[in-house]
Parts: sequence; C-alpha cells; structure tokens
Amino acid sequence: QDCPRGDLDERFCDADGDLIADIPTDPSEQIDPDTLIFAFTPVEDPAVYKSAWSDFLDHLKAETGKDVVFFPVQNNAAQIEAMRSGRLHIAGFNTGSNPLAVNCAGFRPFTIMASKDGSFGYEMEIITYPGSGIEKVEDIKGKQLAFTSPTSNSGFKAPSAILKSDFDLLPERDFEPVYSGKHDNSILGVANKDYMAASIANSVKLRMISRDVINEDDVVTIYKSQTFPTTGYGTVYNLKPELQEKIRNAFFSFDWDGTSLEAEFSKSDEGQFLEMTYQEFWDVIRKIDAANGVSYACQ
Amino acid sequence: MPVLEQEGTQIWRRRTTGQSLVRWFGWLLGVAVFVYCWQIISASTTWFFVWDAPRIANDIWTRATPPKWDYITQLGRPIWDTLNIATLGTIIALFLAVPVAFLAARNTTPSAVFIRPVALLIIVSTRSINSLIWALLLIAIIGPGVFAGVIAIAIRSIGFCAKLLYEAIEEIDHTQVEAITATGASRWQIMAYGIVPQILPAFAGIAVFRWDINIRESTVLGLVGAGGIGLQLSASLNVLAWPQVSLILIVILIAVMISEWVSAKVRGAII
Amino acid sequence: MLRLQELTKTYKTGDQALKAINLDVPKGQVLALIGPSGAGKSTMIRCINRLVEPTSGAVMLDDTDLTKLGSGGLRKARREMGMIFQEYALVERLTVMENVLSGRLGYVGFWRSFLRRYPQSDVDEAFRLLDRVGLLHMADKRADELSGGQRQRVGICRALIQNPKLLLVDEPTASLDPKTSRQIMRLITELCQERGLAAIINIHDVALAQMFVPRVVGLRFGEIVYDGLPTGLTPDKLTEIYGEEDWEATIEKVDEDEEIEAAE
Amino acid sequence: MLRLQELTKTYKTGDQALKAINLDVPKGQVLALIGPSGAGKSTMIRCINRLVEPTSGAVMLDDTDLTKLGSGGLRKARREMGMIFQEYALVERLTVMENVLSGRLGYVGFWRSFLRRYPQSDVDEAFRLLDRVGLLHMADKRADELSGGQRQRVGICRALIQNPKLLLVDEPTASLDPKTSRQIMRLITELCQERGLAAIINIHDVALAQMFVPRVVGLRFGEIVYDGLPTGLTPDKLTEIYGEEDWEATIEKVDEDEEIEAAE
Amino acid sequence: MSHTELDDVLGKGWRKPPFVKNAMLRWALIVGFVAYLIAAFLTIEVDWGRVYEGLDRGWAFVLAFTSPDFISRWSDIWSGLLESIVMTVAASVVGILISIPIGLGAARNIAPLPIYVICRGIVAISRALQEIIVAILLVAIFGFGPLAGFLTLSFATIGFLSKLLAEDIEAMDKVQAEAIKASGARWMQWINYGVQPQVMPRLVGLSMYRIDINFRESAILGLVGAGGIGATLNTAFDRYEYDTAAAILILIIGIVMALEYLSGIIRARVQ
Ligand SMILES: Nc1ncnc2c1ncn2[C@@H]1O[C@H](COP(=O)(O)OP(=O)(O)OP(=O)(O)O)[C@@H](O)[C@H]1O
Ligand SMILES: Nc1ncnc2c1ncn2[C@@H]1O[C@H](COP(=O)(O)OP(=O)(O)OP(=O)(O)O)[C@@H](O)[C@H]1O
Ligand SMILES: [Mg+2]
Ligand SMILES: [Mg+2]
Repeated sequence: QDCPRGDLDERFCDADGDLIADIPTDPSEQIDPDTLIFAFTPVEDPAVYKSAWSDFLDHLKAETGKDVVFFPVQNNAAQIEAMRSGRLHIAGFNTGSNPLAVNCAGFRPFTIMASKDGSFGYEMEIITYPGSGIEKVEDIKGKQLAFTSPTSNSGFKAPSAILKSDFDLLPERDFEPVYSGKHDNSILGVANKDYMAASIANSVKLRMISRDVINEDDVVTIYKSQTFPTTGYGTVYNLKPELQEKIRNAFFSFDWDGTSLEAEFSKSDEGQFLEMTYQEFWDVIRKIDAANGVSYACQ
Repeated sequence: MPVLEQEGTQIWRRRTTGQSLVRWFGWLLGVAVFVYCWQIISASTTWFFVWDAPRIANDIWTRATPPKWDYITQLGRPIWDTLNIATLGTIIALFLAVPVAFLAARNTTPSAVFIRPVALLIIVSTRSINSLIWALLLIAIIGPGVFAGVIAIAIRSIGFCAKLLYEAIEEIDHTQVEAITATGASRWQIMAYGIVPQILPAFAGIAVFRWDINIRESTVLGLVGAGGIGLQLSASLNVLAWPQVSLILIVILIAVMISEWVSAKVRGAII
Repeated sequence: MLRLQELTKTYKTGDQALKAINLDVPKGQVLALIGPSGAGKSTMIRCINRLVEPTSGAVMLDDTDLTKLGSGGLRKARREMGMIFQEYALVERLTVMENVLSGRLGYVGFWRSFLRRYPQSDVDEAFRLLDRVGLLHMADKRADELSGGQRQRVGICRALIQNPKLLLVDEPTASLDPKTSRQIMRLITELCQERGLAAIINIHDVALAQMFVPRVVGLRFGEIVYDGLPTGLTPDKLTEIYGEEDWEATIEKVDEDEEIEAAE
Repeated sequence: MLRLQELTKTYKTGDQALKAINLDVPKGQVLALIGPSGAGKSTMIRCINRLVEPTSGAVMLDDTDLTKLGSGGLRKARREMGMIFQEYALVERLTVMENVLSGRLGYVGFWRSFLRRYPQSDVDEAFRLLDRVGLLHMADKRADELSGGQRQRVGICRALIQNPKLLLVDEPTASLDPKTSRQIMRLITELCQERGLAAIINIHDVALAQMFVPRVVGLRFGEIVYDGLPTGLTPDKLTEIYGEEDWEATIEKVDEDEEIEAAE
Repeated sequence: MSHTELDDVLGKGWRKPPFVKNAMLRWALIVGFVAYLIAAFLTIEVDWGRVYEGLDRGWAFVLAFTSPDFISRWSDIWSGLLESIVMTVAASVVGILISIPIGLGAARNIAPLPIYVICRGIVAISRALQEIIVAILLVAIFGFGPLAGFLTLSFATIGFLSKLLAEDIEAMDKVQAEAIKASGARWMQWINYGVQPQVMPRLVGLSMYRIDINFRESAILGLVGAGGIGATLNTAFDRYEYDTAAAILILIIGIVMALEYLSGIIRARVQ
C-alpha cells in the first residue's frame, strides 16, 4: 500500500517517522500467537548458556500470560529471516544487524541492557602491541590492520568510517586490511604480534583479560570511539498492540536481583533494561553505515 | 534351526523363533526410540508454520534470483584461496591418513591390541575435535592466515580419509597379497605391490570426494582468518544479500560437478 | 633337497589338516599331490613356504629348517621357492611385466622396486620368460585383461624369475579348460626339466597328473595314503584316496569303473 | 519346443558373437554346446532368456517369440527357463534356502518374498529338491560357506524350483574337480530326464559332454559347425571346432592325438 | 608394433607404461600441476620462526585441557547431549531412508538414464548447498527449533550416503544379480535378493559413519536455535571455559569411538 516508509521494506509503513515499522492499523493483520518465540544472538556480547535466561522467561510468561520459547541462535541471517517470515516474535539483535532487522524484518527495538548506573554500550578500540612502532592512529599508514569481518560494526564498519573521515586512511591505499573472522582472533593476534593492529570491541577485550586469555599489558589502545549501543531487544511489528505493551512492561518490570540473568550479565556489569529508541540510539550506527555505503534493502 | 517340523510338514523360516523374537524386539525398540525422538522434535515445532512454507520459500527465492553475476569479479581471490587451501589441505591430509589407515586396518596393523586402538583414536579425535579448537590451536602456533587454514583443513580431513581408506583396506583380496609375500618380498614391498594397487580406486574416490567437501568447509577457514569463499558466503548472508549467495552456490555447485567428473574419470582409468 | 619331517598343522578351528607328514623330494623331481577336497593339499604347500605357520614338525630345504627361520631368513628362503596359485593370484591392476618383475622383490631394495627401476638383468630375464611362454607382446597389458590361461602363464613367469630351487604349485589348472590345462601342465613340467627344478604340484585331476609327472603322492585326511608311480594308481588305490563322499548315497553311487577309465 | 531363428548378436564393441544361428531343441532333449573360448556359447544362452539383448532374429519358445516380449511378458517367460551359472552365481550372503526359494520370485508377490513367507508348497518343493541333491542338512548355511560342488547343486535347485520347461546351463563344471564335475553332469541330466526338461548345456569339456548327452552342437566364431551325435565328433571335427590357438607356435604344438584320446 | 621380437627388447630397459597414454597430455598435466602447486605455495606465507615461538603457546593451550570439568556445567552438557542424540537419531533414520532410493537411482548399472540423471542431480545439489544456507532457509520456513535442524541434517545425509552407496552398487558382482533376474523376479525383488545382500555391509558401515557425522555436526544447528552438544561446546569455548570444553570433548570422542567399534562389529556380522 501507499504510505511513508523511509528505508523500510515495502511491506512496512512508518507514518510517525520514528524509523521503525508501525503496528498495522488493520486488526486482521495483527497477530496474537499462543506461544511467543524469543531468540538472541551473542556476537559482540559474551556467549551465554540457555539457562541464563530462564528466570526472565518465567517472568515474561507471567506478564504476558503466554507460553514463551527461547532459542539461543548463532547466526544473524537466520534470525532476521525468521522474524521476516513471522517465525520470531521477540528478539535481541546485536548492534550491527539491528538496522537490517528493523528495515527488513519489521523489528521494533525498545530496550538495551545497561548497568545499574545507566551506563551502557561498548566502544570500538584500535589496539596494537607494545613496541609495534605504532604510537598513534596515523602510524597505521603503510602497515597492516586486522578487521574481523565486513559485517561487524566495531570490527569493520565503524573503524572504516572513522579512519576515512577523521584520519583520511583508506584500506588498500594506505594500509593492508586483513580479516580475522572473530574479535577474539583479532585480539589474540595482536597479543601474539601476528597482527600489528586491530579494531575490536572492547567488551570482548575486557572479557578476555578477565579470563586470563591475554594480559592487560599485551595490548595498547591507540584509539577509542564513542560509545555504541549493544544488543537491542524488541518485538516484531505486527503483534497486537496490547501484547507489545505487555512485553515491554515485562522487560522494564523485571527484578534482576538474585536471578540467573543477573548472575550471568553482572560479569559485564549489566543490571537493568534501559528504555531507548532506535531513532536516537542507533543514529551513530546509521551514520557509519551511510559512510560505508551500506544499504538496508533486503533485495 | 529355522526349519521346524509341524504336524508332519516342514516349515521354513528365515530365522528361528528366538532369533525373530530378538529381531522383532530390536525393531520395536528402534522404532520406539525413533518415535520418541520424533515426538520431542514434533512437540517443539509449530506445525502451523508448515502450511505457509511455500509462501516463505517463494519470498526467498524471488529475492535470491537472478544471481548477481558481476559479483564474480570480487570472488576471484577468495576462489583462488579456497582452491589452494582445499587442494593443499587434501594432499597433506592424504599423506597423513595413509599410514594411519594402514595401522588401523585389521589385516595390516602390526598389533590389533596396541596400535590399532591408537590409530582409531587418531581417526576419531581428528574428526571429533571441532574446527573451533583446531583453529585456536593453530592460531596460537602458526598465527592466523592461509597456512593455518591449510593445516586446519588437513587435520580435519585425516579422520574422514583414514576411515574410508582403512575400510577399503580391510576388503582387499588376500590371495594377491599372499602371492607377493611368497616371493620373499619385504613388508614395505608387500604393501607397495600387493595392497596399494588394490586400494587405488578407493583412494582416488576418497581424495576427490574429500577435496570437494573441503571446498565447502568454509566455517574453519573464516575462524582462522584465512578468507576464502566461505567468508564471502557468510558476509553475504549476514547482510541478506541473497543474489550474491546464489552466485556463490553456483560456484560451489560447479566445483562439485568438476570433482564428480574428475573422480569418475580417474576411477574409470584405474579400475 | 626338500624334506618334511612330522609336519603337522592344526587350525585354530580344530581342523587337523596335516597329521605328521613325512616326505622327501629329491633335487629336480616333479611330484603331483592328489587327494579329495579338504585333504590338506593346499595346507601342505603353504606350510612349506610358511604362508601357513605349521603347528609342529620340520621343513628342511637343503640344510635349513624353514620352520625355525626369523623373518629375514624366511624372506631369503621364500626367494628359493616359487609359488604358482590356483586362481593365478596376479595383482590385477598391475601390468603383466610388473607382475613378472614382482617375483624379484626378494632380491631388490624397496626404492628400486617402488620406482620400478629393476636391474637390466632382471628385465631381460622377464622378457625372456615372457617370450618363452608366448606372452611377450602382452608385457604392457594389465593382468585383468588376460584370459585364464594367459594369467596362469604370467603366474609361472613370476615364480620362475625368482630363480627358485623348488616350485610350489597349487592347482594350476583348476579354472582352465582341458586343453589349456594340458598346455599349462606341459609348460610347468618342461620348464622344471629345463632348469632342473623340483616341484610339488597340487592337482585335482588324476588323469592330468598321470600324464605328466613321474611320482604321485596321495593325501587323505591329512595323511599320505599313496606314494609311488602314476601307473600304480589302481582303482582300489583311488578309492582309498578319494573315498566315497557322504552325499553319494543320496544321489546315486558314482560308477567307480568310469572314474578309473577316465584316469587313464 | 525352442527354436532359434537367424539369431544374431553383435556387441557394441563390434564383436559379432553370434552369426544368424538356427537351432531347434525338441521337448525333453538335452544338448551340449561345445566350442573354444569366445565362440559365443555364453552369448547364445544369454540371448535366449535375454540377459543379453539379441541384435536380430527370433527366439521361439513354444509359440511365443521371446525377443518381442515386453517386460511383464519377459518375466513370465523367464520363469519357464531355469538358468544354471558357471561360477554358481549364488547370492553369497543369503542362506541356501533363500537362494533356492529365490527361484520362485517370478511366482510370488513382493511382500511375500520380502518377508520370506513363501507358500508352503514352495517350501516343501525346496526341501524336496535339496533332499534330492543331498543338501537338506545345509539348508540354513550361508551360500558362501559351501564348497564348489555344493554351491552348484544349490544353483541347480534354484533353477529347478522355477518349474521350468527348459534349462539353460552355462559351464556348470568349469570350477569343479573331475569327480564332482561328473556328479553334477549326471545330476543335471538325470533331473532333466525325470522331469522331461529340455536343456542346453554349455561345456568346455568334450569328454564330459560325450559321456552324458545325446546331442552335441559345436560352435565356432558364432557359427554352428557341428550338430549331431556325440560319437560323430571325429578328430577332424574337433579340430574344426577348436582350431589351433595362435600361441601354440611359440610354446610347442599340442599333440592332437592326445587331445582326442582324452576326449573318449 | 603388433609383433614383438625378443631380440628387439633384450637389453632395452623397461618402463611402466604411463598412466596417461598421450605424451603431450601427460606432460601438460604434470607441468600444469607442478606449476599450480608452486603458485599455490607462493600465495602462502609461512614464518617458521613464528611457528617455533608458537609451539610454547600451543602447548600451553593444550595443557589447559588437562583438567576436564564435568560438574559445573553438567546440566548444560546433559541437555545438549540429549538434544544431539534426539536430532541424530531422527535425522539419521529419515536421511538414510531417503538416501537409499536415491542411491539406487544414482547407480548407473541398475537405473535407467533419466532416473540416473535426476538422482545424481539431487546428490550434487545436496552437496553443493552449504548446511548453513539450508539451515537458514529452513528456519525461515519452519521457525527455530529442532525440526529445521533435523531437516538440515537429513538433507546433508542424502548427498553423502547416496553418493557412496551408488558407487558401491556400481562395483557389485553383476552375475549374482543376473541370476536373480533370470528367475523372472520383479524389479523390487531383484533389488531385495540380488543387490541388497551384496551392498549391505557397506550400507551399514556408511550409515554408522553418517550417524556419527550427524552427531558431531549437530554443532551446525547452533544457528537454528537447536544447538545440541556442539553448541554447548562452542559456548564453552567462546567463554574460555576450557575445562568444561575438555569434558565435552572427552564425551564426544568417547561416543564416536564407541560408534566406530560398534560399526566394525556390525559390519563383521553382516559381512
Ligand atoms: N584358514 C583355515 N582355518 C581353518 N581351517 C582351515 C583353514 N584352511 C583350511 N582349513 C581346513 O583344513 C583342511 C585342509 O584344507 P586344505 O585347503 O589344505 O585342503 P585341500 O586338499 O587343498 O582342498 P581343496 O582341494 O578344496 O583345495 C580342511 O578341513 C579345511 O576345512
Ligand atoms: N559384454 C560384452 N561386450 C562386448 N563383447 C563381448 C561381451 N561379452 C562377450 N563378448 C564377445 O563376444 C564373443 C563371444 O563371447 P562368449 O562369452 O559368448 O564366448 P564363450 O563361448 O562363452 O566363451 P567362454 O568359454 O570363454 O565363456 C567374444 O569375442 C567376446 O569377446
Ligand atoms: Mg586347496
Ligand atoms: Mg562363456
């Protein structure tokens, strides 16, 4: 049908201009499933066991009065496609794939995890090892920089955009890009002096240090970006508005104390669900994507 | 005895009553286990979804076609890397797998009690230890890159090649080996003349089959930062670039068909 | 030259295939070993070159007891004994020439044999032997392309190129038609004569044995029940060797006269 | 009963294995087909039940032309023709009884055969046949545990349980020792007599053929060069059938007299 | 040279006739392959000094596995194990059942040409389509959960089992099958009596192997939300819980080893 939709796929509408798909006005297009399906991809966050979410799921069940099934998923594409085809109702999408989910699958994110004091997110860092001859970002010129993979936000898109705009450094022209596959590999590679420098998510680095995989002084940070949001949680656009409201409330009314979720995420200093909007929190990500020429068309 | 005397007539059954009871019980148990597993799967499946499956399949199909042909220009280097990694990895794997297979086959192992279990353990563990672990180990030792990819692929392939090969060795014709033994040949000569010619077709088949599996073993390569076509595949998937995905699939399909053709040719020539 | 002393073989399954066999084979003598299926003919031949490990007794080749040899000594001893097999036992995917040359494996080192770099003298001898059996033009064919009779001739070449003192021959004609059978038997006995080789030939076909060899040994249930001239094989003797099979009663009694008739 | 009319077979490789063969086999007649290797004996037998597809000509069994049959009709026709194979061709991993009963496959439905629930009449007949050939006690052994002669007898039972009009027998004795060979030949001819079956028996061994059959057909290069009584096989005729093999010159000439002697 | 004279060849030396008869083609192949190998090696950089240094690190990595910890994550391990077993059983049963007819169809000696082409096509497609892609498609269609995983594994089983089964059927003894045909058997009876007994040991061996592959591959199912023990292992890894990972590895190797021995025993019994 004909309606304003911005970058959204043509099956969605965005009349209110908040950049996410509106709930369909026609009640026949709204759905009210008996079982809610919830999935979560750990990519730049620590991997978690299924059991970490169990207390939260109980809470969600109680709040919505519906069955909830949880799937820990290890692939973004599967998650987005599942939501697009109506097989997924509640999800947490990681930073980089959030815009794609919003535009392609009708995802409506509304919260992210934050620490008790309200701080949230992580930073992209460019790291090197002591004595590499790289003291500041400009020194990368003529040397080698390790990315993770072309779809990662902090592992590729953010550093590419920043190096280009702030330092006028282009891959291939000014430095040799290599892809390590994972943040862990990039960090380990720098610590082992296999890579001269790498751009990584500092949340992963902190985890590796706390687990003694590397020593804190094995790596030196030469650049730290602004804060990026972490995994955004939300629902699919065509759930009934009342149901969406209940789910929202469930997130914000969840009491973390003594739950399995706290036990797991307190390690990364997270302790509450913070309300947010995609329009505001993902602004920086969208800018980076635009700078990299990434389109959200699902083709 | 399955032959029963009953009222003067001899009745024949394939198995004795006891045997068939055991078999029926076995089948029953097997079916029960399967049904149980199926119910677990079925219980966590939303069968309602199955009905509009064609619509979804069609949605993805229209997004995936036509393939983005000009993407092939960006695939040159990854294809080259993949080819090298698969070829070199397979060659190294075969070098390592052949001795292991000889040690594991019942009819060639020096000792069925001590050496065979070790060989089997090698076969089993190289294929059981998952790629992630090999990748991490190799990154620690070699550092990331194509070389780590080659080694990772090689180690991963040992189990497969050695297993199929040792089964082939166990099936050889023993009289040919005896004839060579009777000439006073040494242990190695017996292998080279009596056994190797007999397993050559199996060897060729296994080598080519593993090669095309290795072309597809993208997961490992991405993990060690070795690039290759697998990395392109997951990158394309992650941005839902289905036309690129379908192009990559066509490339892989071509590799499979080439390998199928080569394997038929080589086996035909050797058999 | 070859002497078996109280040679006994009991298989793990309990079958007593050979019961304290004593046998003397002088240099250059060709003897035929006859007997019904399961009499232990193959077992005996295989005990001699230890493809089957004898349970007890001695196998004296000249002055060495083969049963006492270690693996190195055994290899050396095996070189001295060429073996010809029933179903030819050629390595089917190797060429005729490779099969023949494989008879030299006991003499050349591993790498030479692996690279097929045999000494020129071996190659010449292989050609000469192939020529002798009329297969020179087949030298580069693969063994599995040959007919039965041709394969058996390759098998003979492989045994002879070992330059053996003794030939062990296990039913050389079992899968061949009568004409080819006779040609093969003739070839073997002629070659033995030319080279002064002793030979033990396992054979089912009494008539064929009588036609070609000067000495026949009859085996039954692992024991020697006849040892003498082929002409001494009277109907009674043959019945003693072959006995009556247990299923004859159910079919019809084989006419023993006929048996003997054919054996002449 | 069986009539071959201008039966011709040319293999894809260009070998003309049969050249317009004409042959009449009356009901109940057993005939032997002799000829050198490659003469086309196997091809002829296989053309009759169309295991090999004839190139042209007709195979008339009673009044149907087998070469014209569709797949359903062919199956029915094959039931009427039992076949006995050279190397027994038993399914090695099935038991003796299963092998025999497999001869009834043309008569029972798939599920019956799959579950091995044959009609009691078939089972009885199988036991009767096994008893007849003296293998009743072996019914539950696996085929690969049997000796050559025993296997061939199972093969005979499998062919007979089809209740055929005609037996096609392809070198039934090629891998057997002479005594067993004769027992097998006797068994086949006796059974044919008992049941009034016609049979075509491919055979290498002329002596054996002469001993048991009333009619011999000689084949050479795909043509019939002899058809008559076994006693009519003079030395000349045999030379005509078998010819001289091309490698004889290189070895030694086979003494033709000897050949004939043995054939008597 | 149809006629060879002894004098012509004596003293001439002898070479094994080359595998590829056409000398031009042979040299082209050899030179091409060597050139390729050199090119491939040149694209790989190996820093042996780095490898030497890395050995220590690799060793430390291996040492981290020496204290397996079954306790602290036992419930995760256990549920992963159960999940894996359920999926393996269901996927193997269904996959093998589908593979057998396709394998029959893909054997040139028993299938007519059109069916042969279709079945080979299915096999090629099943091998070309990466598990990841199949999994994503199936998730989009059936939603998350074991059904998608189960179908993924079943689909992959086809490409493996049908191919190897078809190759075995093509190598079977023709005469035994012919004898059954000559008795006037129907096609199905012919398969049941003439073909099946011949390929049974191999079919059993390959099926057991596929079961063990499916068990290990259930890691791939992490991406469909039905992870099994493989996903548990990956998670343990991503969290650097090497002691738990070691425990899981020991379990997997133990199970695969048991399957290997079991397969040997069963093969020997149907042999
Ligand atoms: N590997 C074996 N294990 C157990 N028993 C065996 C083995 N080989 C042979 N036998 C048994 O030993 C006895 C003699 O067998 P052998 O093969 O020597 O007889 P043969 O005279 O050569 O018979 P044939 O003419 O059938 O070859 C038989 O009873 C046979 O069953
Ligand atoms: N499948 C085939 N393809 C091509 N040529 C064949 C085939 N089978 C047989 N021939 C050829 O047909 C001719 C007749 O062969 P056939 O097997 O009928 O002879 P035979 O008299 O049965 O010989 P043998 O006694 O060796 O069994 C031979 O020249 C043979 O090479
Ligand atoms: Mg024997
Ligand atoms: Mg024939």
